[in-house]
Amino acid sequence: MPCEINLIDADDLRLVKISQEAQLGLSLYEMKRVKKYFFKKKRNPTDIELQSLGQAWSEHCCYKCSKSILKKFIFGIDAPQNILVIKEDAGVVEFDEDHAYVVALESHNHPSAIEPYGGAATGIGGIIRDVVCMGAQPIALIDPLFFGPLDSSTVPRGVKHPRYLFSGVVAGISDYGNRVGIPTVAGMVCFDEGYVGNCVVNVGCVGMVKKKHVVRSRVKKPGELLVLVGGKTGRDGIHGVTFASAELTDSSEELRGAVQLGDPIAKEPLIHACVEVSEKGLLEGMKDLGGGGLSCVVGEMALAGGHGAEIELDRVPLKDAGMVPWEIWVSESQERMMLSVDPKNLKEVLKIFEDWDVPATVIGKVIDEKIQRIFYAREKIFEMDMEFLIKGPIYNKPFQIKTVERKDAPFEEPEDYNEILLRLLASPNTASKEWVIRQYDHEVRASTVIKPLQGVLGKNTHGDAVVIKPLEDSYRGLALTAGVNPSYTKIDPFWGSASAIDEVCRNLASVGATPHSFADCLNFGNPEKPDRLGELHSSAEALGYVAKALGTPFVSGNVSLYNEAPHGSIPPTPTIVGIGIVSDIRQCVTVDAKNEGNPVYLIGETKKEMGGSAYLKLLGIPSTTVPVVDPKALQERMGALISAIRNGFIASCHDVSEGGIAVCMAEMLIGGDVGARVDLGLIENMRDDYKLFSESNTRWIVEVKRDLAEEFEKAFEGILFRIGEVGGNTLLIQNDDRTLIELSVKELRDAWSATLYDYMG
Amino acid sequence: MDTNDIRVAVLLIEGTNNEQEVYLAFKRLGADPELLHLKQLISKKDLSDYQCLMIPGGFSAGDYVRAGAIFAARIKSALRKQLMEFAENGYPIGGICNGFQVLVELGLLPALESKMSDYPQASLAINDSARFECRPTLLKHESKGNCIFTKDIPYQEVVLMPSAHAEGKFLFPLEKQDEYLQRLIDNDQVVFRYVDTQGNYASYPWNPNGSLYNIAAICNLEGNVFGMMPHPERVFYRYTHPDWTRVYKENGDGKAIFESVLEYIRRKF
Amino acid sequence: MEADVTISLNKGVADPEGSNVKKALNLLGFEEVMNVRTMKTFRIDLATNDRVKAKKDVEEMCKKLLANPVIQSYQIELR
Amino acid sequence: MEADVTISLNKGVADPEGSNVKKALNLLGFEEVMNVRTMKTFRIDLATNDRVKAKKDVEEMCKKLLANPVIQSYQIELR
Ligand SMILES: Nc1ncnc2c1ncn2[C@@H]1O[C@H](COP(=O)(O)OP(=O)(O)O)[C@@H](O)[C@H]1O
Ligand SMILES: [Mg+2]
Repeated sequence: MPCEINLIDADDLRLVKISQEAQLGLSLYEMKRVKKYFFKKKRNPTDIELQSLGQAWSEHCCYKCSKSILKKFIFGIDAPQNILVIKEDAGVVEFDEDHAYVVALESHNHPSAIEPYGGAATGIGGIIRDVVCMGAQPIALIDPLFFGPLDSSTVPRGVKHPRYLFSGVVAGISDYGNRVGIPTVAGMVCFDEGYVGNCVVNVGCVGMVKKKHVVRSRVKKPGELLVLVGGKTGRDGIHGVTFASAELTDSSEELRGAVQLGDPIAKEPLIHACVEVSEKGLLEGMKDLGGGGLSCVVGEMALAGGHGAEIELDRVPLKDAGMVPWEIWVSESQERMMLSVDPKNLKEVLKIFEDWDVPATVIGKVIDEKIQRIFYAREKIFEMDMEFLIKGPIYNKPFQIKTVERKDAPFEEPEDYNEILLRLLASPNTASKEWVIRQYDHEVRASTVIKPLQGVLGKNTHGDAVVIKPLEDSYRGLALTAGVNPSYTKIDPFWGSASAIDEVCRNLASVGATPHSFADCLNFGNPEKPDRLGELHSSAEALGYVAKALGTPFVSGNVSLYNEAPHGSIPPTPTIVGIGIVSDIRQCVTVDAKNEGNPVYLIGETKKEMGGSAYLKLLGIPSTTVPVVDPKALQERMGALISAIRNGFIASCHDVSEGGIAVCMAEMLIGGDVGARVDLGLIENMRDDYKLFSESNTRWIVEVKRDLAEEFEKAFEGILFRIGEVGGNTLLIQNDDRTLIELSVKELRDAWSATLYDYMG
Repeated sequence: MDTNDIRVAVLLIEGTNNEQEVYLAFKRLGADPELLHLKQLISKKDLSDYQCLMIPGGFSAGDYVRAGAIFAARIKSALRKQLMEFAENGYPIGGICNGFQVLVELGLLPALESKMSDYPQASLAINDSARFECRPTLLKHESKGNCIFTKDIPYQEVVLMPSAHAEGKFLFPLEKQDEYLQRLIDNDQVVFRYVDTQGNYASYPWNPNGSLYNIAAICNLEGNVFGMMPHPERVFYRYTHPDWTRVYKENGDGKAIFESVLEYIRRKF
Repeated sequence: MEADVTISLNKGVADPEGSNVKKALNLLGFEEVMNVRTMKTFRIDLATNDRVKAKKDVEEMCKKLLANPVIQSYQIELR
Repeated sequence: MEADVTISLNKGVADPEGSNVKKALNLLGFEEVMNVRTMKTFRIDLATNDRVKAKKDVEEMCKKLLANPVIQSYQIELR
């Protein structure tokens, strides 16, 4: 039975101790607030009430440190395509007249750092549930990943080697994603010193739903039944959210309850059953059980509907008979969903779940008063006001904004650019990610029409964005990509974050897609430290600045703070997922160069912006001139490029990103298995190495169909340079008469292809 | 019979996840496919009401134990007789990827001596790379006319169909390997073999799993039971070919598989 | 009663998982690792105390599901 | 010398493979199967005859690669 905890008589010291011992994760201030509440009620709380508050008031659940910042910058970008954005577990956005797509993005950093395989797999499981609970069929997964360098010689105590983490995370995602039959189509992998102590594992999912079948994450009216469906409840994952809302220490491994293994085969029929009941219109509301388990889902669903709930906790099916009530209440066992069902539909709902062999149990009902009550063995063990329980505290903590003085250290131009280009191509951040991509089934569901690897069969290169054709009888497509460059955000959180938006937009435009919505996952350090919170503030401000100017909304996202170990914080990591719309997938283009004789153009302006560039990192030269973003130029150039693609002028297209023009050209040729001659003489007032390797935003290289070149030039408004032609089997880059690069396509490919296989086997 | 009367059972259990694509392939060609959970087939439906049985890809029962093993064991314990009859009457049974693994575990393939062996005669073992491999594969068609699922594909033609599996290495028992392989060839049971872009039998990555004799697909003696590791349903249209932006094709290479089997049923029944 | 069923690969059958682990161990500096083979054990909890029946049933389970004789053999230990 | 390293899941950690196998065995008519847990064994061939060193090295291998103490425990047997 639950026990009473003496809070009313506790002094401050005792309050802190209670919070620690029960792993509530509540501060003294928060404990005092709880004490006051129960003092007024003239009684002490039970353990289950306290645990429930610990869950509800965690950063993970109530965004207490970040909410005011998000509200100021990220939320509320109006756009006609918004259907249900920010409010629910996933964003719902118009796809066409009848359909909407659903997006969710989350972090699973802490569990993955401790147990990479199970942590990443359950991350995928969780994000799929977020999409399913809107009534949608998941159609694609995205996995931006960040680790320490693969060649780290030593790692601090209690930390796992980046190679171990990388291989475990990829195995976890592939085993789970492949088994549930949702293609993992896009993502990124980034290696940086800053992630040695804390890896970052973000997972995103996109789904499709008929507009009329969208299900809300809330109850509708009193009398509805709360039906728990899916797996049994066990001791796994107790205190996951409080764990995710604190720094990792070298003894974090002991918090083992927080880590679990997922069961994709329980999930797969669960998806079918949930999608079926929602398509049949049998649900009033549906929400997944994620962080905080039952304790969060029941309260949030009820309060969102403006009501309360009564639960009979002994009805919850258990894996482990010895569980005490509070453990049942906060357990984060995987593969569970909560449905709110009108009693008249109950029979049919239960029948559908039975047909899919998925357990479903009524565990409570919706009541009129805004109160949450729990009974266990007929006894009332919990009674709290909803508003108090769910609406946690909101803080405006002090923050400090970093000022960046933009300057470059002077240095001599190197002699041999061939060697530098080969080393850039082979560096783990630029090199081929084939080792990862092929371990994921990126084609299941048979609707991946533009794939992550592109080119001549057997000779592929990276695509910029993937395109899915989600509907059987429409050629309309959904383009997906992810990006952020922590080398930039580390130096300049504002322009670094702005660049992330520029990058995902460039990637989308490269295939011919118009950016339509963004999801963000803001991974930062400890918000109680003013400089860390300042990074979050700058980053959010920049994201909002660019997105608002483009008129493209953030539709969902997640904040992951406390990504910090004793040796320091991760670099600011605002991961952005970009979703674009393609009106007809048959017009899409890919990165790989196509035909000899086609002219090559550079779109956009190359500037002396070397801060955080792969080139200067390779040479070890400091610089703070992180590329800036001009949203207006971005908007205009994208528009022109996309219409050129739709008009069929373009044979191949790649955005210029890490490694600048040189790497961009190399990647196009590696996939096309053909050479090119390029002259950068048209770019003015700049050193050769800056021309080759500057990472200025808002640029693309396009190969134009030879006989359409004139029309293309006429139609393209904006900054455009004709820099060369496809042909031969080497990459030749000149600056007027000086040869900067001359390398065979085979040399480029050999340098680019092997790195991850060499490290990972 | 008419195409729109041809009933195709697409069989699934938990973890099967390519059923929708296979269903659509038949639907698009005008046939009458139906998604059927094994539970339904055991308790409510009758296999003899269908003219074709397809076992699609995925990870049935999580592929725990061995890929396809649990699905096969469950089919065998409940439907062995019906299945034998179905095959004996000449109705086509096709398995793709996980479905191929199921047919091998069931003993319906390669079935060198009889319609259905009591124990598996072959195995689809873990890929040599020990990794899941999702990649385009090129297949040379080597059926001299026995296989009813590939009638529309010319002998020796090279087609592209993607592979996506962790357990696809076709193996015979070591001590019988040469003998079994020879019989497989003599019986015209080898349907597709992995090749490179030149059409040569090549090793990894063209042979994505290390299969004996580069085997990608086989059929039984009569040619009406067919299993393949690569996924024809994923290249039904040209737009899901990996290189469709470079190479023009009227149709996806996989379409011919579904057309062939429907054509056979139309003629024979 | 409990039965441990251990599934191992037949002699001569390649063990890619084992070779991968060997490679990884060598890379980590354990150069003395010459070879790694993998085996899998199912620990089965049986609601019976009849050893003879248990043994017979577990044999059946191996034949019906747990092992594919083409590449695997099994060993049963009752405990 | 040879070492067998057996990796099992810690108590309380769900074993999806085990539970799916149990379900399958029940469906196949083996109703007396109450529970299945899975374990994995690596049989490691070592180019050394020094028991003490072997034991120490294999411990290291478990810690660095083969087992994750958060959810797994290991058992080493030298043979
Ligand atoms: N972890 C991953 N999962 C899936 N796809 C990935 C992953 N990492 C990289 N990719 C894919 O590899 C390609 C190249 O990635 P990246 O170099 O980050 O591209 P870009 O610079 O255009 O954003 C993209 O198609 C991306 O989706
Ligand atoms: Mg790009």
